Amino acid sequence: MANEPQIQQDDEVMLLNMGPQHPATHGVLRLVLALDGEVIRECTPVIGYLHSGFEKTYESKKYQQCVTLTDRMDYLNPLGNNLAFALAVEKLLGVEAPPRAQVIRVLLAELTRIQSHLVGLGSNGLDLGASSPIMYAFRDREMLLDIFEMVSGQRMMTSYIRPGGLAKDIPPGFEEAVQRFIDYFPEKLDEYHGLLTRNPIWMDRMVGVGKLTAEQCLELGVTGPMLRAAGIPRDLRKDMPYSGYESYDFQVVTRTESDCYARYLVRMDEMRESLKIVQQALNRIPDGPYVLDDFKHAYPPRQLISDQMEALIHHFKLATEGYRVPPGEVYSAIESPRGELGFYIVADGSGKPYRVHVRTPSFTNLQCLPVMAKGGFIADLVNMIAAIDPIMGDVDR
Amino acid sequence: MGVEEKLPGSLQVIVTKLANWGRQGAIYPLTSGLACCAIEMMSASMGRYDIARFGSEAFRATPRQSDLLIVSGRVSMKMAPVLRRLYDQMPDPKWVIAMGDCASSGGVFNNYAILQGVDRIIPVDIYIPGCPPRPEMLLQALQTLKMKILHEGDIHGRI
Amino acid sequence: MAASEGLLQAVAEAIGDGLLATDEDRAGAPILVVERGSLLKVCRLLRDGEWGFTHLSGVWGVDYLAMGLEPRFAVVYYLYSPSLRSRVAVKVPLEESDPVVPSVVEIFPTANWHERETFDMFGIRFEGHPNLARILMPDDATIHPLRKDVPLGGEEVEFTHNAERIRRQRAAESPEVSRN
Amino acid sequence: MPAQYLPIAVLFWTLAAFTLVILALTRLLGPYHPTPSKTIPYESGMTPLMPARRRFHVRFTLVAMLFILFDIEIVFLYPFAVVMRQLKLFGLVEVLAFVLVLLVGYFYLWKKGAFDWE
Repeated sequence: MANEPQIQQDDEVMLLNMGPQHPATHGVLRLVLALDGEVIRECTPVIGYLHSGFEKTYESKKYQQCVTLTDRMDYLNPLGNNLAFALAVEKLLGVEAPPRAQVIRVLLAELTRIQSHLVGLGSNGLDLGASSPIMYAFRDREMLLDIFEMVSGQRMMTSYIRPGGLAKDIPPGFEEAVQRFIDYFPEKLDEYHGLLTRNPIWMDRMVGVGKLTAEQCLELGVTGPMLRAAGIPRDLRKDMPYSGYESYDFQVVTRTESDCYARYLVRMDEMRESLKIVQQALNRIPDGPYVLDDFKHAYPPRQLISDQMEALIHHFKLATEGYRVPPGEVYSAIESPRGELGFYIVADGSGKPYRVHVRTPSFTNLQCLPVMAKGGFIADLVNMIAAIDPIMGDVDR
Repeated sequence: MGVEEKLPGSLQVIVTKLANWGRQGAIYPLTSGLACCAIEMMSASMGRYDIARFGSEAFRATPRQSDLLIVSGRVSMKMAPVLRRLYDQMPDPKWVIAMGDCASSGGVFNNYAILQGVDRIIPVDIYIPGCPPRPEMLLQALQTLKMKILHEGDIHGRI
Repeated sequence: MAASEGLLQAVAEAIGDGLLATDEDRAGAPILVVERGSLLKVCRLLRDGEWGFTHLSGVWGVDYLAMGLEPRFAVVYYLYSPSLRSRVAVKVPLEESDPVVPSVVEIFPTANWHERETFDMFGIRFEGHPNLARILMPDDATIHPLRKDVPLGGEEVEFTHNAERIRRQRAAESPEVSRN
Repeated sequence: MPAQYLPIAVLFWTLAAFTLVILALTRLLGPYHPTPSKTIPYESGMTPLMPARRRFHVRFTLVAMLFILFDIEIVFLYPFAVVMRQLKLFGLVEVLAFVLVLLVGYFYLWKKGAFDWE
């Protein structure tokens, strides 16, 4: 098979599958390892075990139906995926979401980033045998899932951010719930620091493991926390701001050692920065419409349909054939918890996208695993995978 | 399956009931998270929903030690033979829960890449709707499975 | 984008008639439609030139069959310049008869898996790629799914009116699933 | 004389009986349907690329032997520790001689390079 590492078959090397079903591969990733005792000579990732034909399915769905598909790609960053798709379609339509929607989008995208890092941190600890961090991480994550459920009715697959604005307005009690989380979370972060950061076993297993030089990261097109851990302050929220990010003040967290420990610390500090953004966003949620109210892109509210003929026509058009997007193509990317998440959409003027390609961060970041793993031990391979934090739905699309 | 086959007449019914009662006490699931439902499966085994109350918190890494295969996520065509092999490598008695729409029927993905329902390749005991199903639904599925095991008849179907 | 005027002239000088057309995508990034012979030269120019397009976001293909555009396939390269904070796209139109394009793995090593995925999805071959094999589809797959002439696949959905027929068909085709 | 060793015999026989009974029970009562696909070795869901029975580097056996050697040494120290008070100076000298002998072996191994892994 083309995927087996091409090495000469001397008796010293053993080929082993760290296969699709493995507790430490964060999903259905398969690694074909050429082992010399415990040292990894060659590590070849084989992916595709969760290939779900997203890009082909997009082509047969209307624009508003595609939103529900975007949730299922990077299932730890549903709102981020919705936001990336919504921004791309809005650029095609040449419209902007109303200010209220933009602020709420930033707020929810940052909460999703915290939630995604919590799962990444928890499973990183679980991979290395520390089974308590994941318990604490999921306890805090449940509070975030309650907020998402309050906003959209669904814990994970929210489909809440749609082209043109939001699905519904935020319910009463949303601000208090977010404020409660903002006051509650920083001390929990310190709890994680106390639990893990200075823990001798944790440092022995993480410091100096999976080193990548900055040039290797740039060459392999790595983006996100892994690149920032190599000392390169590249963050799309700062470089190419979208949805109003330029008006929030937050730091781009970087380290220089570029090993697993640095990536862990970057993710921990990023959660603190996200919390600052959430606080600023919460303080400035403006009033006004939560969606473009020309009803060409979003369903008009229920009560308007009964008494306004025009709203009824819009509703009927949207329900049957969806809104038409003028022909053209666009590539717009956001900063997902794993890196640059970009949607490339070609529109042919009909109600369905002609071609949607998603540039996902995990797919590209996973390419540096063979470079990192060569010469290391199997035990270190486990926490290199956790440091890349790949989501297989993101990789295999 | 096992001791029940070897015993004569009415004694077999009693022993089967006893065996069923023993088997449903602690069902060890296999750690095989496929996609989004796996994250909800993890939430179900964490503090808030706590699958440990039903004896299933020990997610075994290998099929050799697990009794229950929770198919949590969409099964792609590339993953189908692997899943069948995992199911075969589990010792008897074994059960399967198809968690979520994608495992039960292909769900949102009616296309070339996804197996339209995992019951095409392995016999499924419990189907859970939802995308992803809430952790409580997974716990209720576990309860239903326990009821099913309790009333599982011996090979002569006398329960 | 301020950079685009200087950029277009420089590229036009560098490859002359290799630059077939220029366009712009809805986010304002210029699109250079380039003939495949001068692709590598353009990529090197963009990367090492004064604009510093050092980050290749990705490589993917587009099949224009249903849109009726003449050169059926196109391979799209999106480059990003951290210093200018702007993007540029390079598009290489390919005939259906020989969808082959030189591989840019030497210039941008990140393109390795992207090109394998484009080959897997479209059947576009990349000359000089170290290990051009399928990456997402099963290895014994024969179709290139993202081509417009390949159907979406999947099955007819069962409703009350056709459930009976479909179940009979399926029972006939696939045997009962054995427990062991 | 044999009465003194009775407890050891009882211990040995109960252990042997206990294991044999367990093995017999599982063999008799447990369901046993070895289908071909069930008996192939488990390798994360894939068919194994290479048979697991392979020749390994000698250093693995070396480490195992050295471990057993020094582990038995520690086991002998346990009974000594129990009666250390009664044995007074004589016991101490005795055990030091014992440890010294093993220490010589330890340094010999160290110099021969048995401990460095590459």
